Amino acid sequence: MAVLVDKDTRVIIQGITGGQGTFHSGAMLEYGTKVVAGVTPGKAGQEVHGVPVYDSVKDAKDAHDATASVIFVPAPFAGDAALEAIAADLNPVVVITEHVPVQDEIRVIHAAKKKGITVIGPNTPGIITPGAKQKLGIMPGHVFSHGKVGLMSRSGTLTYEIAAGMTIAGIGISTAIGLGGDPCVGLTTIEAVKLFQEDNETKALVLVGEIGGDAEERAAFYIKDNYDLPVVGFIAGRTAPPGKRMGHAGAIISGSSGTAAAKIAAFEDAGIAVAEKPSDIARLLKEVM
Amino acid sequence: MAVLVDKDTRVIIQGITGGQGTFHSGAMLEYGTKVVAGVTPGKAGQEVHGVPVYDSVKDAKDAHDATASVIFVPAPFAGDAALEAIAADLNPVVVITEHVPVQDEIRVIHAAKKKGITVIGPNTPGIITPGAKQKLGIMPGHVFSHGKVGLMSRSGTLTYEIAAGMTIAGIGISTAIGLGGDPCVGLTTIEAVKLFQEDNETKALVLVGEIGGDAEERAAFYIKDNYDLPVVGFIAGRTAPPGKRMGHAGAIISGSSGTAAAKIAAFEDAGIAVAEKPSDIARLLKEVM
Amino acid sequence: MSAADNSSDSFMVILMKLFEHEAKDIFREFKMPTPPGGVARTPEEAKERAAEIGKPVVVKAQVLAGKRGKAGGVKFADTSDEAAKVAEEILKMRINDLPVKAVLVEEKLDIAQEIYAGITIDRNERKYVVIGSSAGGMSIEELAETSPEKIIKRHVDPFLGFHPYEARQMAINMGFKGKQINRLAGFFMILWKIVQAYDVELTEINPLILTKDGRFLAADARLNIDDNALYRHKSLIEELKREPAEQNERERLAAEHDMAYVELDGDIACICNGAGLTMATLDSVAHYGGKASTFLDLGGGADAERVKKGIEIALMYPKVKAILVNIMGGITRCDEVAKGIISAKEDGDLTVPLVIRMVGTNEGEGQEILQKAGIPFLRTMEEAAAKVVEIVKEGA
Amino acid sequence: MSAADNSSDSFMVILMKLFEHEAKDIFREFKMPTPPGGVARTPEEAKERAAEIGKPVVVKAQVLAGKRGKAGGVKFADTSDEAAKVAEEILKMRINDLPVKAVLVEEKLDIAQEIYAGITIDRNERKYVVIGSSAGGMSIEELAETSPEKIIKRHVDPFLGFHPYEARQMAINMGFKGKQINRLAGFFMILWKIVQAYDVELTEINPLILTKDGRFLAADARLNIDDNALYRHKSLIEELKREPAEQNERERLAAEHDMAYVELDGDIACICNGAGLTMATLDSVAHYGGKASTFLDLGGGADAERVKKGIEIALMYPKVKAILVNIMGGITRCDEVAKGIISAKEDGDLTVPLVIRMVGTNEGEGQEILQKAGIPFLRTMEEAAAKVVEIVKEGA
Repeated sequence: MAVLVDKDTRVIIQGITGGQGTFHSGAMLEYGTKVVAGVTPGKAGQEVHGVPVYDSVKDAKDAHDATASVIFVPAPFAGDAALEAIAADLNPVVVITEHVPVQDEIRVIHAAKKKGITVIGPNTPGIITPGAKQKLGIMPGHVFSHGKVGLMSRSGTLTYEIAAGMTIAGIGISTAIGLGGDPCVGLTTIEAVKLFQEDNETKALVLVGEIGGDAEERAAFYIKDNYDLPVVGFIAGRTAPPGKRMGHAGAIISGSSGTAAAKIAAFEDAGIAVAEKPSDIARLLKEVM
Repeated sequence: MAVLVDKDTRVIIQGITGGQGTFHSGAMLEYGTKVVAGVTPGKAGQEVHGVPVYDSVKDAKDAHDATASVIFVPAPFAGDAALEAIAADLNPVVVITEHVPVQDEIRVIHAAKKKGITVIGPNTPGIITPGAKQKLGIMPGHVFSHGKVGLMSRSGTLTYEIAAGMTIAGIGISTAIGLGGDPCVGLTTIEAVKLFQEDNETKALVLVGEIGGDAEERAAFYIKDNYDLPVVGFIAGRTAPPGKRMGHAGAIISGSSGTAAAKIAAFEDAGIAVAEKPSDIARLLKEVM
Repeated sequence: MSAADNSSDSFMVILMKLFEHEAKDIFREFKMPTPPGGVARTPEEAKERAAEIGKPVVVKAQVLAGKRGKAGGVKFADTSDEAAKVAEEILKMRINDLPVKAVLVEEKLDIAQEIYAGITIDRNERKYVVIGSSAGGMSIEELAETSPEKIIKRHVDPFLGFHPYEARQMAINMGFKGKQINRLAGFFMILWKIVQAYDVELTEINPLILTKDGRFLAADARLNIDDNALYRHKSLIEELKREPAEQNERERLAAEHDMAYVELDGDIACICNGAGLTMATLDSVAHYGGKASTFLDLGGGADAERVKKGIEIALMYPKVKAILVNIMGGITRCDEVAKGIISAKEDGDLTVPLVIRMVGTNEGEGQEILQKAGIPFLRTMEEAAAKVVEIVKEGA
Repeated sequence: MSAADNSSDSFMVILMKLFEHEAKDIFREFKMPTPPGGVARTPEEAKERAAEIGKPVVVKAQVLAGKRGKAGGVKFADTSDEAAKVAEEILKMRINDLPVKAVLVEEKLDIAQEIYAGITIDRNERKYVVIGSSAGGMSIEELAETSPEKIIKRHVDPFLGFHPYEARQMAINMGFKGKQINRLAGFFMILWKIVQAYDVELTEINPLILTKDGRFLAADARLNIDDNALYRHKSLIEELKREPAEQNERERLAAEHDMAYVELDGDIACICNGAGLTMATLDSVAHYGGKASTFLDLGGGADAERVKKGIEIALMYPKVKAILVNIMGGITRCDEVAKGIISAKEDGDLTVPLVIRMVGTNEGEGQEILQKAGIPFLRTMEEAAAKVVEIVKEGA
């Protein structure tokens, strides 16, 4: 078992013939991901790393019984690509693309919700289930090892940093999900917690948050009353000043909301072990598990 | 029993302070309709024929436990008024207003469908259940008598003509529904047939159609296989030329579609007794019932 | 019947169908590729247009009627002189009984394929439907009969709208490949944008031409705007400077008074209240062997003056030999109708026989007024229809 | 990280917040009532504007910062001479460290009530939310603290949109009556139209003034456009002729290279890949007693040249006393990072101490390159953070 992605996941890459799509479909195949088809309108008949390319998601899905999609198409077209994947009932739909207009994001997210489909991202490194050797995204697969900890995060490299630290400490991951760095994302922190809660294999959680919004506070509030297994939390941006976007569109303290202090307080109130530094996470996991 | 409107229906009039709204709310009250409130934004506190006026449907509904709405507001604002009634869960929503833009109609109809609400019209005389002394619309109530025949029609005065003929012949009506003269209307002919089918009191149907579209053909096709009680049909516009709008926006023969001949053929194929003239309807009803 | 919508009444005079060249102006605003060309109202202008293009041209009658090609309204010309000549011929024509007041002169395209692309409303689904076919050139109705399998349809979700991926899938299903997919999809997307922006009821590109050198171009253009939504597009209407040229005086007057008015081939004018009742009255006249000249729906709640005006308009049509007034009083009051009739009679306007049938609201008062004036009336519409047919036959 | 979006990159330099007067121009395009007035860039112009108005005026600093009133950026004037005088004062000010380059001169309103109206995005619901309050004038955050019961919110259905009846219900719930309901609702509807038309992230009218003679007017205006959607609004951007005036040279350069760059008060520049990692690195520096001067996220897959450029930009900030490069190689390759560092060093640009931590993709090759060049590196970010803090403290 794992969350959203397992050994049966069959992946379409939308935008496979672009630079990013070509590079990362190669990396996914190398890692073990079942990439069954690619989509670039007008390029049907081509192949990328031996993967056949189709003109539409529907055509690709019909030919290869695909179940999920990873989207690399440029931002102005990413919303349409996601709607196409949703219309074809692919699930999850992982939107790697950054800089997607928020109006497009809103439309995609709610179109997916109507059909019960999970959208991951946009602006996400993706999702990886090491035990199934399946990654749907751009993360370096080798830093993630198989195990029983569910990892969710709003950032990319910080996730790799933490996953690498866990691997070195001998702690493995059931599934790691990059939730995305934008203010509006599909799968929210609290929804990710609920998914992990339903997974028998996941015995503990690592919740990596950052400044901006109150997704972490909401998740903590849920965990306090509903989640009994150990949780370790980390918040990036404790020293960030208000009013400045710290790289991610979503990482901004507006007025008094979105501060690291508020998030850490919510974690502590929910009984979540809070790591001061990324390297503390593995140690805390060993303590609480 | 009756269809959509019965003795428990409690009606709001949207646009009650306008000329049409004032006149017809009076006529409705006189007939016996339970008009419990009116709505005109900005005119809360006024009364029309003793009926209190509110600023919004929500306010009116909260105060009077209303269940249905009749809309008289001018066309540019009728779509918004209907959405307001739908948001407040009123059912049915009867849109008397003519000349509503079709994009607005589409939005209203599908917003209602999502919530399982019946929209009657636009451009309808309304709906009347003589046995409950409730009319939601502009028809002259006295020409409709209580009985066991369900009547549905796309036109107004032709319906009164037929109802008056039935009354003279001693045949009463369970509920009469004006479906509306626009190309796109909420309650369709086939849906109206299904409603009457579920009503124990209705023992026969009169289906008054006109040229344009194929709503009558579809209803006939349904009746052929699914409706066992007697049906009498009439089609107006048998001598209308193609390409001309005969008064109603929806009454137009485009190319070879929408002709009276096709509709009459479909009726005959479905075993529906077809009246040549409006005055034949009462006679045919007596024959088939 | 139904509520007054004064804000849109003033626009109702215009049945808002755009001419090809007007529709193409809008298409181009939305960056749709169309053939180079321009409008001409005289042979000289046509010559200029052709000279500007500098290539063989097509000269097309600008008229709101289908099948203009079959009627001779589309001609080719290799030189600008020739363009002037064919323009002159076309500008003299009447197509479908409509005068040709302008031609569109456009570059003649080197056609590889004719395609159909359009958007209209599906009355049953109550949704827009996008339609495409790789077999364009003929009407969509002909297409539906000859090659239904070549018609690709997609209904538009009323909340989600129509998206590029759907347009591309249509192009794929229409049999297009490679770069053609995105290019053709672009036409559907532009049509959809125009539909939303202008409350369009029907828009078509037929044919949409794929040229031998691989370009897609909208060679024809049809665009009908929802009359009920014209109040949202006042600036467009002003821009088009549309004279109600296609209306005769009677139609113009009726529209001005918000009466539904249609002229027919017969000799009996039917003046009624309500569209369905008017149609049924026409049918009854036919049933008794007569032929209607006029469909005139007074609408709901007509007062005396309105009834009088309706009679006046009906009488302006030279074909009319008798009038049948058939009123089923609901909101309309029979006394008002009676007063209107008497007023028309007193003005001496009533030059043909009049048959009246009038029941419903205030029927007693109305009948009394007529009786006092010595005007007969009947109780059923069948009696009235039979009577008016009889009178006309006697008069003949 | 993530896919290249070249079409929008060129616009990313602009953080698209509109000045009050720019926002009001858009408000007026959509027919929202605003007080009569105009922009002035000199005291003389302010005098002219005031003279045109011919009544007592308010002169307001045009600056993209909140609380400008408290900072003295809003002053009243009874005469045009007085307007020139206060404009001169305001035009000399800096508010929130931003220069005041223009003032807006507007008629002083006779205020009966200050109202709040705005639309923004609810991150949790992933929906727009329309917000109104009868207690405007203060910020919505202050309002939320002082009078939460006076804040009326309505989420916008992502498929149905926001409708007049919802705006009216908000006005009713805000306590307005009679004709005020429709009038106030009109402001919400205009805001919603602007939100859709311009991909707005946040728009506010605060205060929306109800005057003693019963008019509603947008007395202030805030409008922030979604940076990611600017490619859809090129004509607006051109029209605004926005100079990136609020950016210094370093910020401009970083934006030009699509690097996330934020200047802080400390002295240690943190150059990393990934926003989360960069934030965590800043936090680690603080944990060891240091203070960061620079947040610089190179993004994903930086090559040698990009790394070198990042170091160059960081060094332009005078406060920088040391640089910490912290790379977790995923798409980014450590050998490229190493080459970039060496290249920066060879150019002689590196005028401050440099601490490097670098792991992940091609980590062996990268470390070898550094070793050959005699540049030390560390394995963990905590070691690196501790080290760079130590170096700065030693240097002090």
